[in-house]
Formats: sequence, structure tokens, C-alpha cells
Amino acid sequence: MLVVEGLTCRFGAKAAVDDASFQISPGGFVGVIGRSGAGKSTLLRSINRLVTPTEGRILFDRVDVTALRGRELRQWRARSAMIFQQFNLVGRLDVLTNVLMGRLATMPAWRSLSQVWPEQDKALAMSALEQFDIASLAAQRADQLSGGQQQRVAIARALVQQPDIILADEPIASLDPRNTKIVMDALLRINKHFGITVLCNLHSLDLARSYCDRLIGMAQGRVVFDGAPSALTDHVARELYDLEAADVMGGMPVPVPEGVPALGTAAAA
Amino acid sequence: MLVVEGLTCRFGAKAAVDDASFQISPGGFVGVIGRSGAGKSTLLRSINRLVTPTEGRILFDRVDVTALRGRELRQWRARSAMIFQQFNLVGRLDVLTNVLMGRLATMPAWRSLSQVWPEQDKALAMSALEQFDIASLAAQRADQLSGGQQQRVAIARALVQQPDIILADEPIASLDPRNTKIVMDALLRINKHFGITVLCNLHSLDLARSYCDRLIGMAQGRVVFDGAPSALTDHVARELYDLEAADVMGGMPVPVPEGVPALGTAAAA
Amino acid sequence: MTPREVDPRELRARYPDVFDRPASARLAMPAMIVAAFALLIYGLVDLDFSPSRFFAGLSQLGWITLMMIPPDPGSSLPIYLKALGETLSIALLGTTLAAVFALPVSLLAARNIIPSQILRFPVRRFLDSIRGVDTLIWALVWINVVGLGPFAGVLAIAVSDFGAFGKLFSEAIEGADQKQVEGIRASGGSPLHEIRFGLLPQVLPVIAGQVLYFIESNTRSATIIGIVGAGGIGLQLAEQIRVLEWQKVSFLILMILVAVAAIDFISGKLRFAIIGRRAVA
Amino acid sequence: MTTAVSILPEQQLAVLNAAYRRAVGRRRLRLLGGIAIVAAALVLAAIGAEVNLRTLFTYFGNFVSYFDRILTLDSGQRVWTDAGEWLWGWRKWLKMLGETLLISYVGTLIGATFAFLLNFFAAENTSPAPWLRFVVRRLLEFARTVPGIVFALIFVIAFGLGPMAGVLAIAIHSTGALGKLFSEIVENADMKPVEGIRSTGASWLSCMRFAVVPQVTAGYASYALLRFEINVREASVMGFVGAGGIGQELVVAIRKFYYSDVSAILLTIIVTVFIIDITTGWLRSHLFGKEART
Amino acid sequence: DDWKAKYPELTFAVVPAENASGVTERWAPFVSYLSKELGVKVTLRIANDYAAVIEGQRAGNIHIASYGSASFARARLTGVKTDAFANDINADGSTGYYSVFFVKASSPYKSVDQLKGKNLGLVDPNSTSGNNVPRFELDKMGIPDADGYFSKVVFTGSHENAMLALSQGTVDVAANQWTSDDDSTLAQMLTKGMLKNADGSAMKKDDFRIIHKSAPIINGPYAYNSDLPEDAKAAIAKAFFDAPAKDKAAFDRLSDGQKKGFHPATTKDWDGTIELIKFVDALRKKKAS
Ligand SMILES: Nc1ncnc2c1ncn2[C@@H]1O[C@H](COP(=O)(O)OP(=O)(O)OP(=O)(O)O)[C@@H](O)[C@H]1O
Ligand SMILES: Nc1ncnc2c1ncn2[C@@H]1O[C@H](COP(=O)(O)OP(=O)(O)OP(=O)(O)O)[C@@H](O)[C@H]1O
Ligand SMILES: [Mg+2]
Ligand SMILES: [Mg+2]
Repeated sequence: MLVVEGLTCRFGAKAAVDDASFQISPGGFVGVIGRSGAGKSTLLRSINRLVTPTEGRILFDRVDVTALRGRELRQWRARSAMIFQQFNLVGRLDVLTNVLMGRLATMPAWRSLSQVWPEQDKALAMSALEQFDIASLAAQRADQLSGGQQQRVAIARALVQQPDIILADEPIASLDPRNTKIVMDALLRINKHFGITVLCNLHSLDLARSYCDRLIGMAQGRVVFDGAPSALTDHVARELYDLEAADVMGGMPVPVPEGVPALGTAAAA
Repeated sequence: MLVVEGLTCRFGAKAAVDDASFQISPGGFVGVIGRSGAGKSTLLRSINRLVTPTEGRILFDRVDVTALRGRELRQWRARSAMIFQQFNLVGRLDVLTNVLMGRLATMPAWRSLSQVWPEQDKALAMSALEQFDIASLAAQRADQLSGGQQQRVAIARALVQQPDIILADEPIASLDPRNTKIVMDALLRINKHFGITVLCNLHSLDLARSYCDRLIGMAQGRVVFDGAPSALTDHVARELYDLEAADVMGGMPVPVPEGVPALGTAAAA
Repeated sequence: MTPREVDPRELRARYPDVFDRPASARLAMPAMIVAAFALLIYGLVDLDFSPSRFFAGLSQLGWITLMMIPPDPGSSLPIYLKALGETLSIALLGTTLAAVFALPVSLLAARNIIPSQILRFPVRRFLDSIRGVDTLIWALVWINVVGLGPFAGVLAIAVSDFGAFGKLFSEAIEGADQKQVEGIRASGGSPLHEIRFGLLPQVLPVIAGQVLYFIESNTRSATIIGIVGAGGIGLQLAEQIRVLEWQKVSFLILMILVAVAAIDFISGKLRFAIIGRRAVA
Repeated sequence: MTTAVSILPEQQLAVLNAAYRRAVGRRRLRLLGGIAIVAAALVLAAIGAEVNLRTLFTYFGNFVSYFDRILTLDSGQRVWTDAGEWLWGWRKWLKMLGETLLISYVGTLIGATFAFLLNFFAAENTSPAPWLRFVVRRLLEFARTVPGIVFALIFVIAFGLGPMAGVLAIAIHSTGALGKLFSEIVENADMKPVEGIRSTGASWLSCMRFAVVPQVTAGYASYALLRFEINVREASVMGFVGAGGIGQELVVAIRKFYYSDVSAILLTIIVTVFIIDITTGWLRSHLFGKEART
Repeated sequence: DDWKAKYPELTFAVVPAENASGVTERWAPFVSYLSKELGVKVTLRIANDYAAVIEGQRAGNIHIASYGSASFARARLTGVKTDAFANDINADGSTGYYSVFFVKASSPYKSVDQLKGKNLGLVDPNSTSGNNVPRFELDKMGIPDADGYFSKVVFTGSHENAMLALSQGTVDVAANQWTSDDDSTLAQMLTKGMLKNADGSAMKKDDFRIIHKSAPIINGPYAYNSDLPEDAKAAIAKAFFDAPAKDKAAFDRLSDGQKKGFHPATTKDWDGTIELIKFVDALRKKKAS
């Protein structure tokens, strides 16, 4: 059970997240939607405690995550795996080592520092890579991969953490349809099979509606929508994205434009 | 008229693009689709001459782009604007200056090096930013922006180049639906109004079908499909993505999965 | 997701080079470390390091330190302050000159700007030679031109730091992120633009740090400024050490420490103004 | 000309431009202020340093005079016409160079090791606590500010005369110098990978090992090798403890005006610097690996 | 006075003495006295290295210099056009100092010939009293090859280090400089309490013994540029010799009243030193071959 109470994160004067409150019961698959700059990434980062909230509390299974320190904080981070929008891989390490980073919290320091990885951890990492079709790249440096390949490495790293909750920040932004499906299915599978909570920023409303049990809509740092995907009416979506409803809800298959859209329509909408 | 003849780009032993040939007539809006690692980015980069092709030729309006050097090469780059998958902004410069980088080729060196930008260039850059809703961020450093904001800055930079052809590498990967629409509409508008050729890598087949006149499908560096969107049959798409046709063609609104997909289906598909 | 689902043996068979890396790959790094330490141990033995002597001497270590307490400038404080000011200005001017000349040359020595090994080679060897020539020699050379005095010190510092900056700057440039440069190149920017807008913003904090460090280092060290007859704080310090005035020595060291800390502070401020504040670990 | 962007109406532009100018103006003002201060300081320094460009240009011809002399043998011929006479002491010099290299190696390695251990505490973006950072930074400043001679003298009194005292002094100074430079490299590193690893619950140590170290090793290597080079040339401390080596030999030749010896010893040192620099280049390209994909 | 028009400014270069502090303060009053006497501006330059002074005089932009004996000889030998005109008179009226061999008083050694196979501590290769003269003296005693005669000859780095090494037993005999019982490196170190017995108690003068004293080494000269006009040279020399009388305060400041005045001298007075330097130079290549 993840409880977020009055969470606020400020950068200088700007509140990236502003008094957000919600609860997620175990095993939920929750999508976070909203415009660019709405504070979605910051919300996820503050749950993982990469950003220290300015105000408010985060509880997980009745433990106050906001108050954790030292070893316990690290254990919380290990339990809440994060997938970053910009991958955050270590470019100069090879792919396998990048994935093995997900196992760091489980092994004694001497093992990891001397890079003597346990056999079963290596096997776990390899199978995660194989699951996303990139096991053959295991020995390559991460900064030589294509965008989609890097994204999949980052997802594999999160999965080998064997977390209780996954915080995914646009995990499919750079993926092709096949990999989008592989990744979303994998998230769904571990969510349903193992009861792992998933909190996922998504830009595609259609994906969000297909996969999520529940959606949280953000605008300018505030939670402005919280409910089942079916409750996301045209009206709400229009508010959320500041757009003509048809453009959002019809999904991406925008009717092939007849005339050329004038500049004004988009910019002034 | 862009003509690509037998283009091959090798990195070591690996051919990222392998003997690709096609022609694009002026004013075309062509989508490049294919799996991750298929060579889409490398294709675009070699047209802009950021990667030197190992073999083959690229002609634009009968000029051999592959043979250009020095000043002429720079002018070709200015004419073929590139939008990068990872934005490639200068993180420590402010947003407006980043956009003004698109005007470098048009002004004498002393002006740009001393950062005395012509008024009309500033106006152009500001208008481009405003068109994408981020004029208010003009004075911020690029590395402080959210992912989607950065992407829009990168697109603005490409547009102010006032190019003859736009090479867009997944320009909407990190964008929300509203901005996706704004950006794709902007590309469409300049394509249709001003006859600027657009060559655009896309992961969303639906978007590709909605906006493009023609699609080029790549797999393992080779061009395996070239035709109108309507010619992209289930069969071809399946080959291209190595997937069940329904998953690709139905567009992203995957039917809400009933059972949990087993690991095998995705990985072995 | 869990290892149970995949048979490790099967995985192992499929990716042998991941699980059983060849001995040469596995042992290369440890072998290099062992070799480095073997040479260290050999050096320690060869240089008469003996732990017994070390520990026997430890007890005596505090002795001079005790003589240094309390630091006391005697009546020379105004002279010391003036000397510190002189040294600072010579160091500032000399180092700035060196940096101004080194920046363009360092571009010629950087691999990502001049890919041709043949063109880079002479530039790098030129920089090496300048560094190889002792600062004492540069001082003598400049004395022949401008005579004894602080100006000769400025020039000597400028030349010898030029060699070091050329090397350091070029290596900072080689480490820069190519993506940003490519962004400029793709919009038709000339090589000059790539450097000005793509590279400089990235390497500026590194360069600023290095320049400030060299100013600090030149302030600390006595050699050139003292040799060319420009006085300075280093001369005062060398003198007090020579005549064993420990309290004055410690006072001078404290003064220099304060100056060094001040430069360190400015350096930090400046670099972070360029880098921009970021999440702190 | 093609226009991909339509210019906004005058009025709207004016508002946006004004906002931009306001935001940038403050920054630009501060920058100009900074430049003005630096310029003023440089002018003051130039006056204080008795800069005299007229003398410089009038007598610039004398620049070669010293080099002219050190490249001349006692017999009045150029040094390279009689290599045997010029390099008469090569056996001795090579032996001294070898000793010096060993001393410098030991001193630099010990110093670099301590600098490596300390620098993460001194860097703003990786230091676990501000007070620790403050303490370590002051410690490093102390280590490089106290003159090597003072340390050498203390060590001579404590441990007796011999290379040990000099090596320790070099090691301490190297720790201070490298510690600061290393920490600056760390401060310039990309923090995204650190965040990536931290989010997996890794300890501070693991974050340093896996996210920071891979990014900074190349920079460390080049600073450490530069310091090695400086320590090879460094004569004063080692001369002071009676283990002069090649640096001391050079200084003696300079002071006794054994001109051709000066150039001959310089030659050995310059060749050594060449080798070190080439090694640096090789090591760095090795550490950076194949150029990262852009 | 046409030389003043040609030389509106004279540069006076000084290298700090090994055992005195505050060179600047010491010399400033004297230089302003010179300036007043000569009627032209005199600039004081304190260089930390004789090589710099020699190069400066060679290039002609140092007009007056205070040299050490050996460095003056060196300057002459390398063709610098400089002429000596005076040197210092010590408190006891002498114009020189000595290089001596110290041993510990508790040791049995009474003369150098008892020290065959023992360890010798020299100062540094450049030191007159700590290297050049000792080698010259040994040569005169019939020991041309010190490195073969003693089991080890070490450069200790400084005069202080040589005494330290002797007190710690690292060397059995140490060369050092000595003017009188109250004026030597040893005396200075004893006052500072820098020399200690193994038990930590301070050592005394009686704990050391001098077993050999060299011929006097003449105090270093004051020299002017040979190219200066004769009347300028005369004016400079006169200003020096008049100093103790005309501006006693400024003169006494130079040595805290330890020196009595300037002794007229000519370049010839350093012929002996030049011989010494030639001897040392001859050793250079002999040792290697
Ligand atoms: N470190 C920071 N310093 C200053 N401002 C920041 C920082 N991080 C985020 N912001 C600002 O906070 C706001 C929210 O950013 P965030 O990255 O959470 O947006 P987002 O919803 O993830 O957007 P996107 O969909 O484009 O990724 C943005 O306006 C951003 O500019
Ligand atoms: N500089 C390089 N060095 C080595 N290999 C490279 C380099 N650039 C690309 N590659 C390889 O070439 C192949 C094609 O890469 P490319 O970036 O063109 O793929 P893509 O189609 O854009 O994929 P994505 O959709 O994931 O961005 C990949 O396997 C990649 O690993
Ligand atoms: Mg985001
Ligand atoms: Mg790509």
C-alpha cells in the first residue's frame, strides 16, 4: 500500500509537484498522465527519494519513506525500482554490468567492488536481457546502443531488482511497437503474476487505457484527475491536455488531415 | 529530389545501413519505420553527413551530397535540418540561444561568435518557441528542462534553419499527445504549405499512417518496404516487426489483455 | 523474471563468453594492478623505506610542529602582506597569459578536433618540450630579454604553464560530449561554431578550475618568482625556512593557506555558476 | 526563401523579448561585472609586475641567446656535431633518470592513491556531508600549501636523511594537488548515471565505483601522469634530502654554467616527457574505449 | 655628468645570504643611500639564484651585483663583463670565512686520514664551503678521489642537514661553513635547539670537534658592469666606501652591525677562487670516465 500525502516538491520558487495526495493498493497498475512539464517525472523521483520532498509524506506498507535514512533508505530504493525517461545508464560500462547494477543492494560490498558477480545474478541479468531481445549485446558498451536498445537495458536493470513497486518514467518513449508491447506486457505480467505495484508515466492515452487499472492526471504539479480509465471523459482529457477532445480520445490515429492545419489552431488552442 | 543509391554505413563489421536505395520527390512526407536497431537513425545521420557513408551516393537536386566538403557541406547541413532522438542541445546555453544555433549558417562569423544576433533571427526563434508553447522558457538553461520541453526546443532549432528537407529522428518520442499533435501538425504544415520534404523516423505506425504520404520500412539495415501507407499490409508489418499482425496494425489500443501474457509469447515471438 | 524460469545451464551454453570469460580478459586488470604494486614495493625497498625507521621516527614528528606554535609574524606583517599581493598579481597575470595562448593551441592537440595523428603529433611534442624545459631555464631566458624583475617572472610562468595548459585543455576537450557538438554541426555550423557553442560551454568549468588551480599553485611555490628577483611571499617563506624561524614560517604558511582557501572558494563559485546547481548525492 | 516558421505579431514578440531580456539581463550584467573585475585585476597586476612591452620587443632577439649557448660545446661547435662530447655523461644521467623515475613513481602512486580515496569526500556532488567536505578540502589545501621542504625537513629529523623523507614529502604534496584536481573532475561528471544506480538501492560506495569512476578515470589518469612528470622534474625537495636525481643534476649544470650539459640533460628529460605524454594518450583512449556513439 | 643621462636608472642585484633573514629590510636603506649619493634611481632586485644574477649581468641589465666568491668566479669564467671593486670586512677585521670538517666530539677521529672508509657528508654540489672547497682541500691532502677514499659521500642538501646527519650518525664527518665560534651554521642551529642527543636533550658546542680548517675563502665581491663609464664606476665605489661614515644606520642595518665596512678589492683577488672553480670543473668529466 503506497500512500502519498500532500506531497510538494519545489525547485526554487517553482512547485514541480504541488500538494499531491493519493493511495495505491498493492498490485495496482496505475498510469500517470499529463502534459509535458506537469511534474510526472518529479513525482516518481520523489517516491524513490531521489528528490527530497519539500513537504508531505510518502508511506509504503505503513513505513514513512520520507523519514528513511542510510541503509533503510537504500533498501527502500532497492524495493522501488525506477525506470528513467533518459535511461540513466552508465555509458562506459557494458550492458551486462549495467543490468547487474540492479543487484547491488543484495550483495556484500566486496563482491560488487571486485566485480565477482554471483552466477545466479548473472543468469538473472542475462535472462532479463534475453527477454527483451538484447542478450547478444551484453558485452557492448551502453553508450554505443541505439535509443531503444538503451531503454530496454534500463528496464532490464529495474526488473532484476525484483522490486515491490516499479516506478516507470515513460518506459516506452523510444521503443518500436514490438518492443512497446514486449515491455508493457512484461510490466503487466509481473504486476499480475507477482502482485508488484506499477506506477507508470505514459504519454499515450491509448496505452494508458489498455494497460492501467487506474489513471492519475496531473497538471501544473497538481493531481487533477484520479479514477478508472473509463472515467477519463472527453471533458477531463480536454482539460488535462488543453486540446480538442477528439484529438486526444480518438487515440493517435488522427483522421488524415484534409486541409493543412493552420498555425493558429495548434498554437492558440 | 533526394536520391539515395546503394547507401551502406558500417561500424566495424556491423552494417548499420546496408545497400539502401530510394528516391524522394520534393514535398514528400516520408516515414521511416522499423525495429529498434534497424538503422533508421544511422540512415538519417548519413543523409545529413554526420556519418560518412562507407559506400553509395546521396544526391539532392542532382548535387552529390556525399562528395561535398567544407563550406558547401555546411550549407548542405543547413539545408537539411536534423532533429535528434536525444535532442543534442547544448545543455549550458539558454533555450533561445540553442534555437538560434539554427541560424548560424546564415550570418557572418563575427556576429554569431560575439552573440550579436540579428533582430529578425531572434524574432524567428522566439516565434518558433511560442509555436511550441515554450517561449516562456527562453531564458532557461536547456539542461534544466523536462524531456518533452527539450525535444520541442530541438524541433524549433530545426525549423528556424528554414531547411529544404527535414530529417526528424523520432521527434515525438518524449511528447505528450497535445505536443505530439502540435509537432506533427507543424511538420505537416511546413511540408504542405512550403513544399519542404520531411523524412521522419516514427515508432507509431498509426502516426506514420496518418501523416505520411509514403513509408520506408527498414530491417537490419536494409530497405524491406517502400510504398504508400495503404500498401503496408498485415503481412508486411508482421515481417517488419516480427510480431502478430494484430498487435501492430490495430494500433496501440491493444485489447485489454484478459489473461496475463506468459513470458514465452513475447520473447519467442 | 526470477532465475527459476530460465535454466542457468542453458543460458550458459548460449552465452559462453558472458559466463566464462577467457582468462586473458579476466586476469588483465588484476595483473596490471599486481604489476603496479610490485613496482611500488620494489621502489620502497630500493629507496630504503623501512617500517622500523618509520615508526621509530613517528614520535619525533611533532617536534617542529611544536616549534611553530604559536604562529607569529614578528614585525614583518606589512612586508608579508605586500609580498603576498605581489605574488598574487604575478601569478594572476602569468597564468592568464598562459591560458589565453594555450587555448587555441590545445584545440590543435585534441583528437576530436584534429583527427589526424600526423598533424597532432608535432603540436603535442611542442607542448611536451616546453614542459620539459625547467622553469629555472625559462626564467634565465627571460632575464636575458627583459632583465631581472617581476615581468620576467610573469613571462616565465606564462611559458611554462602554457605547456601544461596545452596538454590539460586538450585532454578536457577530448572528454567533451560529442552529442552537443553534433547538434551544432547538423545545423550547418562551421568548425569555429562547433568549438564556440558546442565545446566551450562544456569545457569551461574544467578550464576555469585548472586556471584557478595554477594561479593558486604559482602563489604557493617560490621558484620562479623568487629566482627572477621579484620577491614575493615564496621568497619570504624560503628565507624563514633557511634561517629556521619556525613561528614566522607557520605564520606565512597560514597566510598562504588563507589565500589558497580564498582561491578555492572563488574557484568553486565560478565553476558551479557554469556547471549549474544539480541534485546533490 | 522557405519559411517554416511564421513570425509572431510585433506586440506579442515585444512582450516575449522583454521577458527574455529581463531574465538574461541580470545574468549578463553579472557576467560583465565579473569580466570588468578580472580586467581591472589584470591591469593592476600588469602595473605591479612592471610589464614593459617596449623592452620585451626591443630585446626579444635575446630570447634565443641562452638557447644558443646551451647548444654550443666548449669547443664552440654546435652540440650535434659531436654527440660523443655532448652526451659524455649519458650513462650517469640515465642511471639518475632511472632513480628519479622510481622515486617519482613511488611518491606519485602513494599520493594519487590517497587523493583518490579522499577526492569523493571533497567533491560537492558526491560528498556525503558538508562538514566532511569542508574538513577534507582544508586538509588537502594544507597538504599542498606547506612547502615540500618543510615536510622534508620534518621527515629528515624524524626518519633520518635519505630518499624516504623526500618521497613522503612528494607523496603528501601530490595528495593535496591531485585531491583537488580529482574532485573537480568529479564535480563535472554527469550525475544521471549516479541517479540511475542510486535508484537501485546501491550504497554510496557502489555509486562511486560504478557511476562516477568509469566517467572520471581518464581524467584521473591524465592528471596523475602530469603530476608524475612534475615530480620527475622536481629537484628541490629531493635535492634537499640528498637524493637529488636528474632534476638536481640539471640545476647544478645550470648554476655551474656547464652549457652543453644543460641541453643534454634537458634532452633526456624532454624525451621522458614525450614518453609519458604518449602513454597518457594511449591510456586515455584505452579508458575512453572506442569513441562513444554520438 | 653624462653617465647619469645614459644610465638614469641602475639595478643592484642581491642574493640573500644563507643565514640572514629580512634581505629586503636590510638592503632597502642602503639602496636609498646609494640612490642619494649617486643621484640616479637605484633599483634593488633580490634574486634567489646566482644564475639569474649572472645572466642579468651578462645581458647588461644588472649594473651592480653582490656575489658569492664562487659565483663571481663562475661569472668571470663564462665571460660576463663584470669587475669586483669591494668586499665585506667581518667583525674581527678579516675578509674571509672557512670550510671546516666537523666530527662528533665523542668519536675517536682527530684528522682526515683516520676517516678512510667512513662516510662523508657534503652539502650540495653547488656549495662553495660545503663541496668545492672540501674537495679541493682533500685533493691537497692527497685524496684526489673522495668518492673512492670514503665508503660513501652523500650530498645532504643543506648546511643544516649536514649537521643533522652528523648528529644522527648517518655520516661520520661533515663539511660545513664556519666564520668564528659564534658565526656558523652550527652555532645558529644550537641556539635554535635543533640538534639533539638520542635521549632528547639539547646538544652543545662541545659535542662537536673541528678536525680540519681550509685556507680562508675570501668574502664575495661587489661588482659592477665593466661597460659602465669610468666615472660611474668611481662614483659607485666611492659611495660604498663612504657608507659606514656617511650613513651609519643604513650600513649597520646590512648585518646588524656585524660588519665593519667595505674593503677595496679588485678582480685579481678572486684568481684563487677561479683556480678552485677550474679544479672543480676538471673533476666533472674525470668522475664519469
Ligand atoms: N532540477 C530542476 N531544477 C529546476 N527545475 C526543474 C528541475 N527538475 C524539474 N524542473 C521543472 O519542474 C517541472 C516539472 O518537471 P518534470 O520533469 O517533472 O515534468 P514531466 O511531467 O516529467 O514532463 P515531460 O513529460 O516533458 O517529461 C518542469 O517545468 C521542469 O522545468
Ligand atoms: N557509433 C556506433 N558504433 C557502433 N555501433 C553503432 C554505432 N552507431 C550505431 N551502431 C549500431 O548500428 C545499429 C543501428 O543503429 P541505429 O541507431 O541506426 O538504430 P535505430 O533504427 O535508430 O534504432 P532505435 O529505434 O532503437 O533508435 C545498432 O545495432 C547500433 O548498435
Ligand atoms: Mg518527465
Ligand atoms: Mg534511433
